[in-house]
Amino acid sequence: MPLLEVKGLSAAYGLVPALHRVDFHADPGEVVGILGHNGMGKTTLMRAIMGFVKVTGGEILFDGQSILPASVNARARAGIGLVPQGREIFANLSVEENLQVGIATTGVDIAATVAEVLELFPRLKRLLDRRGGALSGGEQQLLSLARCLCRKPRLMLLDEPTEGIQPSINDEIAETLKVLTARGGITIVLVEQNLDFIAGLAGRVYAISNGVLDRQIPREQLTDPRAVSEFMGFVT
Amino acid sequence: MEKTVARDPGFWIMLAIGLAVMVLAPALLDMFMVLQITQYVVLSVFALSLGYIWGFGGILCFGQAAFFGLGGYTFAVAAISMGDTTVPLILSFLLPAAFGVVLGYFMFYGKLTDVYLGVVTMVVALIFWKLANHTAGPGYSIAGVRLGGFNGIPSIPTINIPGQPDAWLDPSQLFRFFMAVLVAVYIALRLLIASDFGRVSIGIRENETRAALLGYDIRRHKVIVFAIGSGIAGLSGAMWASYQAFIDPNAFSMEMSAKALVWVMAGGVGTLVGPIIGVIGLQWLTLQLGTMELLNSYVVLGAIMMVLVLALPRGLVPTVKVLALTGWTLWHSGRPGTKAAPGKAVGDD
Amino acid sequence: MDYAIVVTLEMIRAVAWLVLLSSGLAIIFGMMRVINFAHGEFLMLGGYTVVVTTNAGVNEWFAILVLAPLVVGLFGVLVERLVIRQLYGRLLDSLLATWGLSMLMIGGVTMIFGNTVQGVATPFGSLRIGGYQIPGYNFVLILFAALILTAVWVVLKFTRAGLIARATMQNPAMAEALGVRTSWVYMATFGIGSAVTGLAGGLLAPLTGVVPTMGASLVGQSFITVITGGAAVITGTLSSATLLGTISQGTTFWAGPVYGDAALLVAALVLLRLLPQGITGRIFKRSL
Amino acid sequence: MTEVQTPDPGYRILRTRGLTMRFGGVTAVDNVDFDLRDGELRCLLGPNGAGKSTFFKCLTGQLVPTGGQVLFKERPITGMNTHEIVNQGIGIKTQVPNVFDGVSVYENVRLSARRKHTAPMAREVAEQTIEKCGITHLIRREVGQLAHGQRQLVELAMVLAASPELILLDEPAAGMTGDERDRLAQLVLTAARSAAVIVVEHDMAFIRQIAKFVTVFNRGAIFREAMIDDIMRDRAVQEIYLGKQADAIA
Amino acid sequence: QTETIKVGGLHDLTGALDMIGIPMNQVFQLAIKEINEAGGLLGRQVEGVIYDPQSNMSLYSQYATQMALRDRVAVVMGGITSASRETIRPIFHRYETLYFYNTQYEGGVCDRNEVTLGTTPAQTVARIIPYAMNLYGKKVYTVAADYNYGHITSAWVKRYVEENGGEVVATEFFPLDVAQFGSTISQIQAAKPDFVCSAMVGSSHLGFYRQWAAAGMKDQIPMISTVLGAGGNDQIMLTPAEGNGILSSFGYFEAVDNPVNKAFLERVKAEYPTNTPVVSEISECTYEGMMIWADAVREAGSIDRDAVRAVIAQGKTYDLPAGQVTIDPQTQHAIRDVYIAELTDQNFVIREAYPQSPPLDTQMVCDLIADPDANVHHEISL
Ligand SMILES: Nc1ncnc2c1ncn2[C@@H]1O[C@H](COP(=O)(O)OP(=O)(O)OP(=O)(O)O)[C@@H](O)[C@H]1O
Ligand SMILES: Nc1ncnc2c1ncn2[C@@H]1O[C@H](COP(=O)(O)OP(=O)(O)OP(=O)(O)O)[C@@H](O)[C@H]1O
Ligand SMILES: [Mg+2]
Ligand SMILES: [Mg+2]
Repeated sequence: MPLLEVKGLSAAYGLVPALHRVDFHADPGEVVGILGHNGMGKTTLMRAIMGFVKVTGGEILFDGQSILPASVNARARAGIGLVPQGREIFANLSVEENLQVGIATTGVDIAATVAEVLELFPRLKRLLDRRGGALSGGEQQLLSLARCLCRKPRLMLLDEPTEGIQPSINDEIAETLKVLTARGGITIVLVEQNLDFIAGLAGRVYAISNGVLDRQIPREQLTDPRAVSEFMGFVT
Repeated sequence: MEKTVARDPGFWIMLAIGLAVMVLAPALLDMFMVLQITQYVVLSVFALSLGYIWGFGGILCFGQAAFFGLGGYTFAVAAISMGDTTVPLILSFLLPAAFGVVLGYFMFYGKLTDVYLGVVTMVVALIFWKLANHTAGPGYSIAGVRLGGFNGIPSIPTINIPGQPDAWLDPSQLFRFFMAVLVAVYIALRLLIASDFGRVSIGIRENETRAALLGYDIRRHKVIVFAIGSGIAGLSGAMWASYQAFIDPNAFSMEMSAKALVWVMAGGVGTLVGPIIGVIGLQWLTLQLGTMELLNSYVVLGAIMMVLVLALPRGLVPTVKVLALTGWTLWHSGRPGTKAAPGKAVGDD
Repeated sequence: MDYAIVVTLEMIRAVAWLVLLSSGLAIIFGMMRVINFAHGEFLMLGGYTVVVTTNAGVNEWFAILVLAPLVVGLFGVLVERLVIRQLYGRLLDSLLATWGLSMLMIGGVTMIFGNTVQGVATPFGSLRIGGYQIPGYNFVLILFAALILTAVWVVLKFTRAGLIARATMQNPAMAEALGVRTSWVYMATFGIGSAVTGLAGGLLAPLTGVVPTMGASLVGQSFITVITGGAAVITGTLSSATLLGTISQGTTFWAGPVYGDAALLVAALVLLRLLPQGITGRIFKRSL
Repeated sequence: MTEVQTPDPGYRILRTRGLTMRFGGVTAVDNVDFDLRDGELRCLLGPNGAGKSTFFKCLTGQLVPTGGQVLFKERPITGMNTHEIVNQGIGIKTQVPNVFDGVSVYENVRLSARRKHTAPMAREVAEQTIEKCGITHLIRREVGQLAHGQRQLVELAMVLAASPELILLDEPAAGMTGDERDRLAQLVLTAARSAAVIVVEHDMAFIRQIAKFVTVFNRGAIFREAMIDDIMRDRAVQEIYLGKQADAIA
Repeated sequence: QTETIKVGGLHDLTGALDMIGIPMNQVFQLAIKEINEAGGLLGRQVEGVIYDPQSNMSLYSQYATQMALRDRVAVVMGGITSASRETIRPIFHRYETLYFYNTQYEGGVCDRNEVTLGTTPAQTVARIIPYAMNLYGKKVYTVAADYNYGHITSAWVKRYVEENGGEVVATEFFPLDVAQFGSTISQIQAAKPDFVCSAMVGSSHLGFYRQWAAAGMKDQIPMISTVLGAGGNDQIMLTPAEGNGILSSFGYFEAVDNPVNKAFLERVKAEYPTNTPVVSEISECTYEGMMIWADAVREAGSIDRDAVRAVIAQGKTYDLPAGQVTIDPQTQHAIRDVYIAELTDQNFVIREAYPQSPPLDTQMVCDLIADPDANVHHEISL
């Protein structure tokens, strides 16, 4: 059974539609990639799954159960984690506190969990006392990823996670995510512009265009930007 | 491409309504009603002053009454000691505007923003209020005019024809004059907002960093916006003093500042018509509640305010606009979501 | 000498007074960025709870320490559910709605209890210091101001509740996405802030008596104290209350209450000019 | 000011001398001497937290450096207000887009153009720049409602519309797909014909399209300055920054 | 069906002064009811037009205009603070509507359109100061509300204290919203006066009495007040422990012992069995105002302002709950009995009476017989 199943999902901002009958699924341990030009609805899709965007039609099943009626926090507690575009760091909390927020009330061993995640992001270790808002762009992006991982989500929604991160760390992140998914514990829906990154991780990759997600891009084509562009539709 | 004032039908409609009321009201209504709407007119000018700096300059002032009161007291003292009201009326614009410059310099060059700015303005108004209340003793007089503390200054002259101190305006002339002031302020603000200066103000309201990065001196700009609002508030204070024939420290009160906020909010921030509608609606209501002594008027007014905020969060005018727009779109496109073809890019318009 | 002691005690009492007036507001505003304009009426409600129940025969201390916070806290929860809930992130709307609430409360209390309710006696008698006598109750005020601050400090420091509340305040959507039930957080914060306010109102009742309109003159002071303090609830409130309290009380002794009040306002003005984010916006930044 | 016209090798549109920015114990920019020739296109690389954005902020007066000097067109601008500096001819696209959310794309760009041009000219310049950036179809949209990449382009258009002499671009390609990135590279190259440009970017595909001379920051200081190919081959740079990317190129 | 005669009542029913305005309004309505039950006036029923100015001067001005121009009332009772009176007095003067001001105040109004029934300092302060000095001693500490009334009253206090050979050691003024009095209480202790004279006003200032008692001062330094008990309810907001022993002076207390008053209080009680108002001078004078006006209308046979005014200016004497009241034609103020009373368990017990005291202060500055067109409020210089 797929962990996440999106069926005929439509969403709109007010009267302006943004997603049209989107269908896809993600099996446990799988990484599903989504590519698309600016403004095509990638972020909207992620936010709709998380529960931030009003859904006008269709169904979202998580673990076989509809999550449409559930609130955002309920979805999060069910095991969905979001690394949003724009990072959304708690600017006035320290880095350490940012990491703690999601697990503060869960009863897990906070210190141990944070330490465990920090092993994956050594760069953050010496920044623990710094105010979240004072971090550089890339540092914030790392923090955002780490913060999500602290909750040990079963499904991660990553919205351009490599944006602003230096190349070498990108590689490390890719490795880390690969390990995590390989263990089978984590399933990922990945929105990404960095073709290398997505090619290295994703099993299946879809193209989204104007809110319509209907084309799967064969893996072997991913190394060729021209071909990818063709799938996504050229920029007008 | 750009909306100019001259091409906006809303502007002409407002102007027509304003002029029609100005000409017709005194002829059609009894004296009491004329006095009544005179009051709305005066307070509308006050509401516009806040509506401008808040809605179009992003400056949230919790103490707009500071300027209202300052204008009122300036007018009272000057008019009583001079006899003629023309110069006092001008002073009541200039002095508060000058004070607005000073206070604005203090605040904006000190990088105050947000609630902190609100509280500073509120504190300034409170200081005025305290001081004005403290002037009951015989020692407090300016140019021979006793400030009178809590009781305020009585017997303030009505506006007279310039140069003829004895030619006082009768109630309907006074109404027409005030209405003319309101219309003039409205037109001036509309033009100002549509000018480049006004657009920069809006830019600053939206994102100060970017405005500065485009090379606009946001501090100076804000001081100017603030001073204009202060001057208009002062002018309305003078009109108020002359209309009521007295001024007391209540003109500086937190209630007065808060009322201005409520009018603007109820009518809609970011519009100029909104504040005026806010004044008329809420003042009328207050009056009605005082007339029926059935229920405690606080209860009713409080409840109405809460309902207003919850039901019309954006204020009356913007809500009506949005409703009208939505209705129009629906009517044109049939049921929402079905007609817009999926292939058409979102936002391709 | 005696006089110096009396003056010093009065100053400490003035600081305690400001702390009591503003702690609840500081929690609500500092945590949630909601300006509770009805704060003065929450104090009033606390006062009424004490006066009405005491006159009905309830033990005065029980009324002050248990009933007042309970009643006002529950009332706060109710208000949060019905009104504030819709208005998070909309500073001004919440200000307006709570302003409406404030009028509603004044009117409502007037309709129920009328304008006059007999006051309650101030417990504890008086204390002699040389040629002077001061109310022993002053020490109660000082004690409770200290207790409230300590309690809030303990909660914020040693429980995760503070962290969650601050995160929620900064970015509710993201907090939600991290599994935080933000609506509970809001409700609890508002309820606790209200309860603290209720306690303060209860404590003030024996000193000033209660009337429906008493809130109006209190809300300004508390608001200014909170804003001057800046973002941090405890250090902010404490530092600004100390500064403003001593300045205003010192001036009161020296030149009379009008100047005392004015000095408080001017001090707040100057402070905000120098520290545009309030005291804890610049100093003690990382404190609670 | 006559020597401005001559391609005098001594003339630098931008110089920093000993530029330093400390935040408490953190030294984000550390004693940087940076020179930029008129009309040059320079790429600025460096690990996360190396101090690139902070460096930009010091140049534009958003931060007042704790030490050192910035000279723009040979005149010191250190300690001036942002708008004064910007008015000398600097335009910046910030890392997190700074745009006017509540108004239309057109109005955003026009406000920028208006700084330099008369009202009718500004209108024209705005429309042209919007066209150039490929967002004409969004021209009436409210910027606050746009997708991330679209906002990036709006901001870029705002920078270009003021035709500054020095353009600072902080991660302009973030969140752009392949062909969008290609077009952006063309835009940057065009802009570089009439202005000096500094680009900060982590997207190596993009850097490869535009870069010639490159400066690498590390821990707040200049780490290397060399042509792009040399940088890519530099072991130390690979170590601290590029990782496996270098192999891909080599 | 004849038209009713409209009479206006303008009292604060909400807002800061409602605790004073509500009882005034209750008595006002009772007076109308009594007049109607006695057959009305000139064969017509009397109808009250009541607005609530909400303790807000703008609304005062608003409603005064409305009463005069739209409702065309025959007479208006109302106004509490001097500020409200000075707001509406010119309006009624301008629109020729007879006006009764029924509140104790600082004196000095000179306006033939206004009948003023409340006591002035020359009637009360002049009595209570020597009385208290006699009892307690010659050193006086004055605390007063910081507005016209407080300033003028404390000036009168000083004058009468000095006239009687005493000394005012200090006079302190408090804004109406001050609620903390710790520093003042310490300063009073330092000054060691023989008694304290309070002209504190409003609900915040009640805290003064409370904190005074909490500091244990009540049994050490006696207190008199020129205003406690004016509004009616303040004395019952103080517990006996806080209030007992304070002396006060007015033209009326509920304890006034005459049959007219007894009957009057019984009618008040019958009319308002649940929320019975505490009748104080200010409410009783409102009742007086209605009765005097009704009498004048009957005698004039008309509600025309000038006719009624002519009758009132004759200087008749009336038997009213407060005792005998005469309208002084020179000032149109009341010449009346004045009482000194002591607050005892939330009731005032009369200690002394001064029959037929004239408003000497206003008489010094005002002569409506000589100058019938006067329309001023004199600040009486001492
Ligand atoms: N709050 C909003 N209100 C109205 N329209 C919106 C809103 N947010 C996004 N849109 C529109 O919805 C469409 C899809 O936006 P979305 O953010 O999902 O794009 P995206 O694929 O994530 O783009 P990018 O790569 O730039 O991040 C865009 O056309 C955008 O303008
Ligand atoms: N206000 C501040 N207070 C404390 N440290 C700060 C502050 N601003 C920046 N820093 C630190 O200075 C360092 C440089 O930050 P900067 O934003 O310049 O990096 P950057 O080179 O732009 O990195 P990136 O590529 O990730 O955007 C970072 O480690 C950051 O945490
Ligand atoms: Mg996106
Ligand atoms: Mg950066």
